[in-house]
Amino acid sequence: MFTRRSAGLAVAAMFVLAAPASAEERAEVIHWWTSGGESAAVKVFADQFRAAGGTWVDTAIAGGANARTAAINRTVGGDPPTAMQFNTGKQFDDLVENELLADVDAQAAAQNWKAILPASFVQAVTRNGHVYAVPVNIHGQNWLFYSNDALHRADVQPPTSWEDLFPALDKLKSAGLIPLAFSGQKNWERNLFNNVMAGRGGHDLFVAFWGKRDVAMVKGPEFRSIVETYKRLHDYVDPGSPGRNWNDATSLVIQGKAGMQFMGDWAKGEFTAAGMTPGKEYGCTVLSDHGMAYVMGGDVFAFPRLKDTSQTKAQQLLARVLLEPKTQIEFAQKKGSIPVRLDVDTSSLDTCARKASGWVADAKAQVPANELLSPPALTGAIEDIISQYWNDPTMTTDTFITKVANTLSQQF
Amino acid sequence: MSGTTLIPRGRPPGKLSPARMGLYAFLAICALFFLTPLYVMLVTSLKAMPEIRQGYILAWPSAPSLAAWGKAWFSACTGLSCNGIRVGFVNSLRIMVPSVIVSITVGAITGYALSFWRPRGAVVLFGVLIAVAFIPYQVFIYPLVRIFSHLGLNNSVPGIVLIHTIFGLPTMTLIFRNHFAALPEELFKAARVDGAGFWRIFGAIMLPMALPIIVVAVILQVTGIWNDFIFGLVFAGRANLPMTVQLNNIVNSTQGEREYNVEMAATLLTATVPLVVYFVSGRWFVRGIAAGAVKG
Amino acid sequence: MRIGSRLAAHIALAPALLIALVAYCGAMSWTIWISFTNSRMLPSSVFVGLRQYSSLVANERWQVSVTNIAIFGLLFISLALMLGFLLAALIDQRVRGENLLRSVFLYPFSMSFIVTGLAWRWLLDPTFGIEKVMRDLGLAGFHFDWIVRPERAIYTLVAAAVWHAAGLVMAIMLAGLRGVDPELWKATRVDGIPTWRVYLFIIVPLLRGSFATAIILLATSVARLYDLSVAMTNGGPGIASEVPAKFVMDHLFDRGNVGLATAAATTMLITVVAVIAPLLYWQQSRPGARRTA
Amino acid sequence: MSRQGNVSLRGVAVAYGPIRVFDRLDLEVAQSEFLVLLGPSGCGKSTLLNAIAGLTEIDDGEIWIGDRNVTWLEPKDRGIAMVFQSYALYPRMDVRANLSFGLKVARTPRAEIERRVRTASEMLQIADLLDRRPAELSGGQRQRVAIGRALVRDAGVFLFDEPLSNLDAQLRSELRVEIKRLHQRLGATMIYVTHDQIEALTLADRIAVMKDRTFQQIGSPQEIYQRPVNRFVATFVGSPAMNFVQGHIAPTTDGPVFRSASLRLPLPTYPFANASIDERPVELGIRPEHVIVAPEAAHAHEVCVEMSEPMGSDLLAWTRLGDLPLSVRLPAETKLTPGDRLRILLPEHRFSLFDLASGARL
Repeated sequence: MFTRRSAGLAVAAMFVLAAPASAEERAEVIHWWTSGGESAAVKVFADQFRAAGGTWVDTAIAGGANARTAAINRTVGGDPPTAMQFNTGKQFDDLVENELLADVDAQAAAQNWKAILPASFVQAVTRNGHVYAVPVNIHGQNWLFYSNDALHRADVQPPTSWEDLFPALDKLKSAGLIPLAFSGQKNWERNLFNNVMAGRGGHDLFVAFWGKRDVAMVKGPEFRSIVETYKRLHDYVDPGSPGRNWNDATSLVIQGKAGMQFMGDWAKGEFTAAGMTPGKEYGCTVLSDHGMAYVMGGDVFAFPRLKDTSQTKAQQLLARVLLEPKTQIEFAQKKGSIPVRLDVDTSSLDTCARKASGWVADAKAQVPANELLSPPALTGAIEDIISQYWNDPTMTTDTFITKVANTLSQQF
Repeated sequence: MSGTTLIPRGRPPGKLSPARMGLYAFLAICALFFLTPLYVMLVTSLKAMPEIRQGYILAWPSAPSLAAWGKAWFSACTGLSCNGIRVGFVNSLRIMVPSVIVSITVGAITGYALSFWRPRGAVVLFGVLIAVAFIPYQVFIYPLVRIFSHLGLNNSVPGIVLIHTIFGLPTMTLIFRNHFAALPEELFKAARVDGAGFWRIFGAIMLPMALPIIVVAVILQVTGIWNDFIFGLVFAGRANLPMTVQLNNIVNSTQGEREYNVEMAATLLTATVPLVVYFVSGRWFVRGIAAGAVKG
Repeated sequence: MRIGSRLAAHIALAPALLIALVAYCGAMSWTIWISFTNSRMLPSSVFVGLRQYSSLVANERWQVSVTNIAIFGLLFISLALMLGFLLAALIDQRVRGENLLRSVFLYPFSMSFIVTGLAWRWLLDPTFGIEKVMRDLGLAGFHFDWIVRPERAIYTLVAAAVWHAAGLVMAIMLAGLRGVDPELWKATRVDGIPTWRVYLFIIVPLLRGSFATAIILLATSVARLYDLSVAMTNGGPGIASEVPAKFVMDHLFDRGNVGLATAAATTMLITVVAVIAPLLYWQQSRPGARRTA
Repeated sequence: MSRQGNVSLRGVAVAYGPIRVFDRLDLEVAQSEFLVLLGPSGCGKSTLLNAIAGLTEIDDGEIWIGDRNVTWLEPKDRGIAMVFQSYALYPRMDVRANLSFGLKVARTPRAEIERRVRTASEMLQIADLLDRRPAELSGGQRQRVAIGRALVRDAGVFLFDEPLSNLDAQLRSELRVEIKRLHQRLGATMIYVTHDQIEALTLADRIAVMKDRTFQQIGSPQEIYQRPVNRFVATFVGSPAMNFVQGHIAPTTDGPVFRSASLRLPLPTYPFANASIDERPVELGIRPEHVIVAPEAAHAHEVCVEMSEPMGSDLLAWTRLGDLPLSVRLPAETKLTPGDRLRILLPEHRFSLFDLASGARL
């Protein structure tokens, strides 16, 4: 028998999607993939789910915080969606603690996740021995994109290490270009800091910072040099950078007004929209001092605990479909990410993604992203300090380090 | 008491003295200041993306095109579906019309009861209403979600109408109370001697006198409710999502590529309804305020 | 019989009372209660006393937010009042195209800041906004980069907010001006008082009701200031243009720090009540504030 | 609807919160009587009227109209009609609707409404205004409509709350006569609040003078005018105001004598309220029109004219008696120039003596 709510959903599904109202495996999915490219990507999931006999009811809400808020509100309010998107990491910790999520242990066992997914990602969705979410993709967060044209004009070779970077930036500057395209919003300021920390400090230092909150490390010389490197980058951004959207910064690279940009692999979407191909008009690389340190984040779907068994079935079906090889590769192509499954054929992806898929398979080349290591509250508090440091020319490195150390030792 | 005449002050229009030329010049500069953002939005919506990337925000488009408008209305992706922002248009109307009516009705009655009848505790109630007017309402969302789901009001048009009533109440009560408080109390006494009771006085005497202020209330509420995004998202339910949710999906994507021309077109399209209400009722708006909203 | 009318008044107030009790007071007490717990993304019931408040007070971003809202509130309210009143007074001089001008000044109020904020950011952006336009016009030394300067960014928010609200003030003032007794104008003209003095010393005091309504409306939007800060500067550069409502929102939703967010919200609530309660009390205790049967 | 009209206030008390407005007021108004509540603004007269109307809640005591205790009745059930200072016409209704609103509320049959509206509008000469809105009427017309609205109620008691204060002088006297005529014609009880002593004196059967929320004196206009019970009533009623001289009263063998710096007036026949007269500071009052000009009289006082004001019907001379200012009312045709001297008599039976400390009449 239908509850009134599910009847309502069925009506909604008919109106919105004109899809057959199969009560059996209908899944309402809340996610924040709303732009054209993202939309094409999520369509892969929907199509595959439909092909497997389910009905995908799409609830797209732009802005991660908006979508998560809506999903959590509904879950707590007793009207959960079938599945909801999170960033891989600690965003759903509280839901697990409050026993609001269903585990997907069976699925993980059936598909043998330990063998096919990066270990850090399996760990990122596991709480107390149970698996609570399905990772669907990997986004590299510390790419350096550069305009071949701009570099050529400034007579610069693409940098391959942090040592190379500064001379290259100087040359770009003297050529009258914006050396580093930057979007001065808090999260990108933090992301740039993470890029420096991963690139110069490597995996252990990165984890010591965000994961272990190692105050002693923060007060040490290595961290100080990272902080100084970060601040040094400020000399190479243009005065218009504060407040700029990331895609406007990318746009500067696309037009050849700026030389390079540190950004996650989603920036490829902007290049693609402008008709550019990686390896041709623009290049991509990851700078790292200690072997490869590829910062990996991504997206997962979590499944609220439900009373309705037909919905539980839909959840199981969806969980399976999301990780199927065909789904994985098609989704990654559209999204600009890389498949979370290590055993799929990545030859159809672009050059940047192909580069990355090698690192993804190599545990030593990886750094878990910020979100995997620290709860949002801590991330946010640190982000405020980073942003202040970046923007306030009077704030000394000592002050910064003291503030960071204090915040890390607080309770979150 | 009624029939506020709206006669402009000052000298009749004559020949242009230097002072008047200065006046017109100043007004023109102000108008320019007010119109610039609209102009930027308009020309951006008529440009293609490569031209926008050039960064000449004030330049007239080299090849003006309504493509972005078409895309915004018909085919922009807002998630899995790519049907533009028109999807939520009807929903927005379905939410707005009853919300405007109910919130204004409750606000008018509350303002009336508080101004003339002053039952015990009225000050406290009014104080709470004013305090709420100053608090960011997002703060209330979480507990209200819990309350609403207990009451089974989640995800329904009545639910979202109630939400708009709840959050419109402070402002609506305030303007109606101020309006009624500015009316002579003797009018109310006369009606009581004539034997009219609470509802009769409201319906036969006060409400007809409040017509202009009702227009003001309608304008304020239409704008507020039409532009609301967060309440619609959280309380309306996915079958009733308003247009602004689609707009937000086009505008607010975190990692997706952005099409500013489509965003601007979508914004202008979304703003059409309140804009039309403004331009049509601008005269009434001023008159409505003149009739007493400002007194008290 | 008398009970009848009083009953009707109470019945009429029942919806408002219910809303106030359940929605407002309920939600507010919940908020206050949660601010004493260690709630993160979801509310918890672990009581931690004033811990959230002590970390709030120590929080630099909160301090900046409070300073900012004070600066913003003061400047925004006074500038919006001044510009709105000036526009109203000028429009009132029998200008041609009054209807059009009025609509032009009023239209910003109908638009949400989600995207108008972006248009503003572009205009103020030193690389392709007004600064660039002026330089392209030959003013090579023209400098206008307030939006990217931490100590100036808050003023650009004021500018955009004034743009948004001045039209509303204008409408309120215009209505007030047209309620002024025509005899008064004749009198001042006979007395030969300069127009600006008439406006400043006679009209402004006459319109104190209009000013009060405008100030209340503007003040509520100051306390709730959120969208504008998000759309224009996102609180930046750094934390230079952060505001309290944004602090609450970010910690409530994005950062999953409900405890700290509710502590901030409670602090805002207490501030508002502390300002309003004496005002209401004063208004109520004035002679003439009568209770009718 | 009851047409009984005697009104009785019994120990009425009104309080706003902790502030006592009235404490135990008693008042009896007889059937068909015209009672004026007279006093300066803020003396509580309007509040009292509102209490009678049922528009203000009373905290203690009882109000009776006719043989009914109306203390807890709604205004409409008290058998009263009321006219307000600001007219309080319903702005969105035309005159006809204004007049008939109360009757409609009371579900009076249509024909009866029609009849009463016609009668009232003819009586007040507003029949040709029935289709106009209040905004289209002059002040005088508005007040006529307001009175008409009270008329149609066919009430036993009419309450007027300063109905003429917003009108200019000419309209005021015109309507004053109109109200008086209505009273005679209808025979209804009327309670009329004003701060204008002329209205009070011309209209009232009885005047209740109020100050500081208490009755100072209740009596016929004659009594109020001739024998004010205290200095306040004496000053408030009468225009131009009564003359006052400060001095002492002392019992002598020839009877009581009033003495001031420049005056010595024996008071052999003054009707003292209290038989035993002891020496005390007093004020002696005499109205300008009670001063007698007597050029031939033996014991006359001589006064010096400082200024004269022709009032049309008579002439007011501002004079000095020694160093005391004294106004004297004279026939209009009297010719006076400043500096003229007049011989006057101060008739003892016109005196009012007030205790200097308490202001009470002796």
